[in-house]
Amino acid sequence: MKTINKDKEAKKTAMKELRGLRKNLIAAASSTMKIQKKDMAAIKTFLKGEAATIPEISARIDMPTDKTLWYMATLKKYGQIIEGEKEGAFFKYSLNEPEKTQEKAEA
Amino acid sequence: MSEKNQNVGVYICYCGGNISDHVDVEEVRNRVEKMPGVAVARTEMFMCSDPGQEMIIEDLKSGKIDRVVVASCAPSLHETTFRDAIKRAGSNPFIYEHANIREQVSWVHHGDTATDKASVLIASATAKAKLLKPLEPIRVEAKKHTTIIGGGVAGIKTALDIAQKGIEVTLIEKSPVLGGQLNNLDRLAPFGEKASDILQELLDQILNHKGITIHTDCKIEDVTGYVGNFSLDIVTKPDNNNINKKITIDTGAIVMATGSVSYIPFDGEYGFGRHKEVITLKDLIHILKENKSSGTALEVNGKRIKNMVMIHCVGSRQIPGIHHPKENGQLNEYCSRTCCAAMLNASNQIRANFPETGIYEMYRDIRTYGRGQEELYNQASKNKVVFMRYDADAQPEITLGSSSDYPLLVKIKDSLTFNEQMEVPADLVVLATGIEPDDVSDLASMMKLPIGTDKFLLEVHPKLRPVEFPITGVFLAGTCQAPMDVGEACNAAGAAAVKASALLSKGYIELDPFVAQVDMDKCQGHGACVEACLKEGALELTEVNIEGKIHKKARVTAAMCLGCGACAAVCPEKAIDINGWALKQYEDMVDAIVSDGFAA
Amino acid sequence: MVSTHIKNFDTLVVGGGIAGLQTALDLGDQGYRVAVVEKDASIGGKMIRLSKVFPTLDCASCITTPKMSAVAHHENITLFTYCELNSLDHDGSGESQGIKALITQNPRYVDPVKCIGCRQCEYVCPVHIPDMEQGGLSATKAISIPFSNAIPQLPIMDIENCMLCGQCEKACPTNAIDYFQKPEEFTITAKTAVITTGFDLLAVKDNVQYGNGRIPNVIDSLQMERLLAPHGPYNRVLRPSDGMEPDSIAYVQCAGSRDKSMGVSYCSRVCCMYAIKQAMLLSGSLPLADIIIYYMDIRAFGKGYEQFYQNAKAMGIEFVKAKVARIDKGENGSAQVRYELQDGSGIATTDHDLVVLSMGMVPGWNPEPICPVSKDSDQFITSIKPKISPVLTNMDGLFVAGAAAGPKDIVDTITESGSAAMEAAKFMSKSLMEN
Amino acid sequence: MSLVNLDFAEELKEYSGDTALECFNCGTCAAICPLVNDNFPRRMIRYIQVGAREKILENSDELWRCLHCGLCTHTCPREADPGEIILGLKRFVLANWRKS
Amino acid sequence: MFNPRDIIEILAANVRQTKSPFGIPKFMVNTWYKDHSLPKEGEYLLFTGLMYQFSPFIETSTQYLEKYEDTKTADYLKYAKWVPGYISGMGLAMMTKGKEKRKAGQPLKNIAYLLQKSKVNFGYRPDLDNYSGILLYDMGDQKGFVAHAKKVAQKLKNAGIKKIITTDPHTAYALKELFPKYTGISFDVKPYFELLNFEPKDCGLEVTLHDPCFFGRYLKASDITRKQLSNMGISVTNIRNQGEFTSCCGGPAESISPSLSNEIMDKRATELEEPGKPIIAYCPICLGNLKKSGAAVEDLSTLLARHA
Repeated sequence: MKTINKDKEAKKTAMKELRGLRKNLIAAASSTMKIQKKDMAAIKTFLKGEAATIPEISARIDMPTDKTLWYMATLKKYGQIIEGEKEGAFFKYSLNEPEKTQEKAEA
Repeated sequence: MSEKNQNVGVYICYCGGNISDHVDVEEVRNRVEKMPGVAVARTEMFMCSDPGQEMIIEDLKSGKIDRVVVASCAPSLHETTFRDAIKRAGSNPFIYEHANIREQVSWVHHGDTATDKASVLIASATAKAKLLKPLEPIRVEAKKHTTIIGGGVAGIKTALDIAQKGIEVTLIEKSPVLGGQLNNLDRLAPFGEKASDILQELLDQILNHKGITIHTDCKIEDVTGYVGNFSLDIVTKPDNNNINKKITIDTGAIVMATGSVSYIPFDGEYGFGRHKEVITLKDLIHILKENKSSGTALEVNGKRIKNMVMIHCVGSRQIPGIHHPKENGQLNEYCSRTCCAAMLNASNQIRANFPETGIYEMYRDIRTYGRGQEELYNQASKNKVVFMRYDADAQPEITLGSSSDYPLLVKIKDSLTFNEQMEVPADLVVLATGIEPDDVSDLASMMKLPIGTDKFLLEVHPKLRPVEFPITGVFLAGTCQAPMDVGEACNAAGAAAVKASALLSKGYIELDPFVAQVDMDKCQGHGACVEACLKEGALELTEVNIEGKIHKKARVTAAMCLGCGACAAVCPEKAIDINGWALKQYEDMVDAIVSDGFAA
Repeated sequence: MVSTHIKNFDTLVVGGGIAGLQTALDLGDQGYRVAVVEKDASIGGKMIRLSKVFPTLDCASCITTPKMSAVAHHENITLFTYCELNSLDHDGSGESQGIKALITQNPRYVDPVKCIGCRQCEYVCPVHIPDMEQGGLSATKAISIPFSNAIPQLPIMDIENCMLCGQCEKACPTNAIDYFQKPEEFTITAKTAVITTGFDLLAVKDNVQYGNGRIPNVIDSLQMERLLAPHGPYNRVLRPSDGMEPDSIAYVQCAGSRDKSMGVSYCSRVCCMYAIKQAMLLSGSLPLADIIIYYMDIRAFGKGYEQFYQNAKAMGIEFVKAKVARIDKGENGSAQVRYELQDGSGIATTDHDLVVLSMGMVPGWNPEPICPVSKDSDQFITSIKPKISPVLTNMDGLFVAGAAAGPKDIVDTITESGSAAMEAAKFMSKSLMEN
Repeated sequence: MSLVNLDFAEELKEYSGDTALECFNCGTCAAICPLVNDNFPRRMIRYIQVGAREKILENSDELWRCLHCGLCTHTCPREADPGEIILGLKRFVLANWRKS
Repeated sequence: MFNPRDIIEILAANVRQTKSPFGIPKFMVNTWYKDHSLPKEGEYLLFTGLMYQFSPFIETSTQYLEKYEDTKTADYLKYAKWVPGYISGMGLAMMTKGKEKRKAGQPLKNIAYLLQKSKVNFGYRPDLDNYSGILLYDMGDQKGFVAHAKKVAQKLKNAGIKKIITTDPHTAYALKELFPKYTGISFDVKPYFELLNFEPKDCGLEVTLHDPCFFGRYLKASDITRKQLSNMGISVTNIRNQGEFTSCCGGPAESISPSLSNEIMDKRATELEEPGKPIIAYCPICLGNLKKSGAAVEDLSTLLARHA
């Protein structure tokens, strides 16, 4: 038991060291992640009400269309969004409800 | 054959949309799951990928299943892939059945029809799979010897490669000399090596190689046997005593390297045969090779050439409705690949050595695709060759010129000059005649080799098996397959050689065991099967001593059996059947297809 | 870190694309022991990233995955993926003129033995990064398996974008995550080596005339392959700026080929055919779209290629003989191509929803200063006998195949790989006889 | 119908560099030209290639719309130097005028 | 469009008679140096080629020509060459406002100041500073150009000049590339901005730089200007057509077709205005022409002199 604890301690210290070494990278990744989380949440919140096209979503949540599409492709890949009917030259997207687990992702 | 219910695993492939765009794969899976005997039914984006194969292996290992059906593309593509996977799971590879739901379903049907047909095909495959039994491949001894048919550059190179691997080689050439088309060439595009030097280097090697036997001036009379044990009867031309020598060659593998010939324009094509000033590229290369010109202009038949016109794509890239087919109806729709570089190469030689000879090249597309070839085109421009471009439906016209200086006038609607009609006075017109395969239809039918619509020999698949025929043990290399330049033909030769070497290196070959098998108890020795057999030597009646009595019984030579089933069809006792394709299996398959349950 | 770890083989194949796989198979089938060293995390090279391939329109995966799988399971072949080749030269030590290569195994931060490829780490990872396997058009995670049919099925952790949050470690059912993994060096010795390092495309961002990659909806041909591929970023063809289904798609040929001012002076050999192929696939998935190919010469020279080209014309794909001089940003996300009307009627500017640049091919690997093998002025590896054996290099026992020796299509690459395997085998049986 | 004439390129040598025949008529120069929205300068270069001397003289005014900004030469895939060719044609035409 | 033949013959006659394409005598044009005490001798000779000095006259003549383009009057132009250059040129000179003339000299004063501040050892000799003849070359009057260039080069050579500083791209190109080729006389030619040498600084400015064709493309000097600017903490916006891919301002077309010139100028001005930053030119023709479009543009030397 004691050795396990000792290993755990050693690992903890090592992780701390590693975090120190990669401080800048971690900070950058964290802020990227936070923005992504917020952006994707905005898309998903909007889609709770209705299915919509990329330009519609973009206009509503004030995000460039290319960025919206990038998120949409990603959310779709990980099974959180599904593609619906086409409206004009654009496809409508809606939430995958009930949100299936990611096992389905990218079959 | 045991009738006990087997546990079949069915694996259905999306083929990345190739199948799933038209077949509702998940619906098929739901239906399959309910079929009798099916233990598991699974789907995967690419069943042939590693995760797909792993799925099958796991199910086999865990004992969930003992028969496998994969529903995907044509079995010609991936049957071996899945058999190998089953082998890796420690099972017998012949407990496997394939349902083709791509070529036979998704590529030709849409919507519900497609989903229904896929279900039916899988039901039928499952019915068959239940009756599959483990089989052992047929092992035949293979003669460590290869026969190359054709002594051009591809044939010589194949022979050398195989011989240098320690396998004996016989090279057969119908003409009196080796070298094929290389004998007709001079400086080779794009780097300018002399064809004769290349040939000499190859000949030096091949003539000194102890493992290579060469027969020139001979004809192939017959080809028999099967992979590892082919037999070729050849006859040499009459010798001084007017005697034809007959030779039989026993060989393990055969490489077709029968090469190509130059297209001969029909009478009047671009004035060919009507005006002596119209010649072919082959003629021009011959003139350059002889090099009888002195001074600053190219001389042809003692005449100084001032303006020569070179016309590309003669006998190549022909279009139905625009070009005239040959007498046999053949239209060469393919690109001959080598002529652009060869023309530019000749132009550069002429412009460099004979600056007084002006050159006009009339082309459709300049196809200098290969390494060093675009530079050849660039160089031709630097050498002041004038290029003019015509459309396929507005070919240049050759007419008589009005001056004695220029006996011909070539008219062209030149798309580079804004589609204006242009006239070029010429005292020589050179036609870039393309490549046609040498006619080997007799050999091909003797050996049952496929020929494509372009009349070239046809490989199994350009990427999966580019140098192989469907007949195991027969390969192809060089321009009998498609137009190629010397380097490409040598690469093809290497590729064919590596396949032949791998095949023969073990000394034996394993063949699929889908051959006729006789039930000795049932066989009454009628001999109907022997009569029906399509492959001479595959079936015979032998006398068997059973408990002191001599009985006639049919015997199968497995290595020769085609597995065609002609014998099974005629046996009154149903004493002969095909392994893996038994009559009962057919019956069950038909039952599965006609039963209503499996389609929606 | 110097390692004395030495692995011995008959042949070292550098590059695990289609050329390397075919070479390895052709050698392995003859009983030679082969090592395949690949810089990427998966074997399969460019081909596994393609949609369908000309002229048969087989899906690229259908041809590549079985070869990948065959290599991975071959008893005579060993794979080393995600590896850096540090040096490759004759082995000076001893009598033999064998090959010696120093290699670094890059850390995946995942234990390859423990990992079962379940992708739980990828699902829980909170950081999204542009998925370069998808031309950057969609995202993957900071730890992920490169693509669905990758071999091996091992994830890679991108430490540049990792927050060290520990979620993947928690999710991993087999304790395979190892944040402390270090690069490992090892040595491979072999009798022969085959260079099959393939090609790269010139970068759109370096092309001023076509907008330095800053004009929306101007993409390169490999990105279009992804849009058309079954696992593509959108699972259909949409234009990247706003997800519109394009109505008008243009191909710009010789974008950086046959043009020293823009890239390279040679012909990249495959662009005509893949543009025609993509155009055909597009007209299948977008039957109403206008598809135009701007070209200088159509180079459909291979077996069945010319017929393929004529079929495309018959299908209504438009071929315009012109070299696009420049591309500008048009209205509403369109890209505007400018070219000369060669019939003499002036200059045209045409708007397209999506423009695909058939970028030129350049070598995927520079031997300098890793290996003393020569390159030509075109920067591809020199073939010393382009007629009798195009796979021979100026280094004894070292051969080359595929696009490493100049742009080449898959058919020609596979044939050449067989030829390289043959030369390597001959070289080994020769030295066997001499010894 | 016009008859091609190789001698014209020779005649021009006196006035300009000798690169007109290196052009492979891709049309980049015409389409990149910021000054003239026409088939210029390729039209002129092609006329040199096929020796259409009279056509050049007929359309000679067009030459002076070129300001030698050099963009065509800079982007020419063949390094045929269209800018210099046009300059040479200006010299040729001017010499012709002055002769007349 | 005017008949090029007429224009060329006028220019050629002017250069022959007055050494100036516009027929304006040098003493009326080259006045900028008079308020300064510039050394006459130095390692380098400052050689303006009179291009900055000519620019206001070009503008006046263009306004004049613009009125007549594509009118019947345009045809009378062919008679203009029979009018002695001095007379027509003086007329042009008189029509041009004195204020404009003084303004045109300002960049040169700035350049002299910048060079002095950079401690460049140079001299200025008005007697050696002549028009390079470049316009004749561009127009295809090879003979006229060579005859003129030979005189100019010979004079410099006779004065023992080896190193030259130029102020504009056209003169730089003529001296650097054309003189050696056509007169057989070579000099070590440097544009002034290559020789500047200031302490690094942070002005915190951003500008849009219009590279002239001859500096950007022919002489590949656009990196040097960027380096100088970055040294002063002035960043340059990235526009589509810059450096070797710069786009013509339309200036040189003025004499043949003012309307064409205007069209090109407007297109370029729009491009330059897009980033919304101050526009900097470094060629008198570009400067004059872009100003005409109404764009807020100033000369590189002015910007540098303000911040150096």
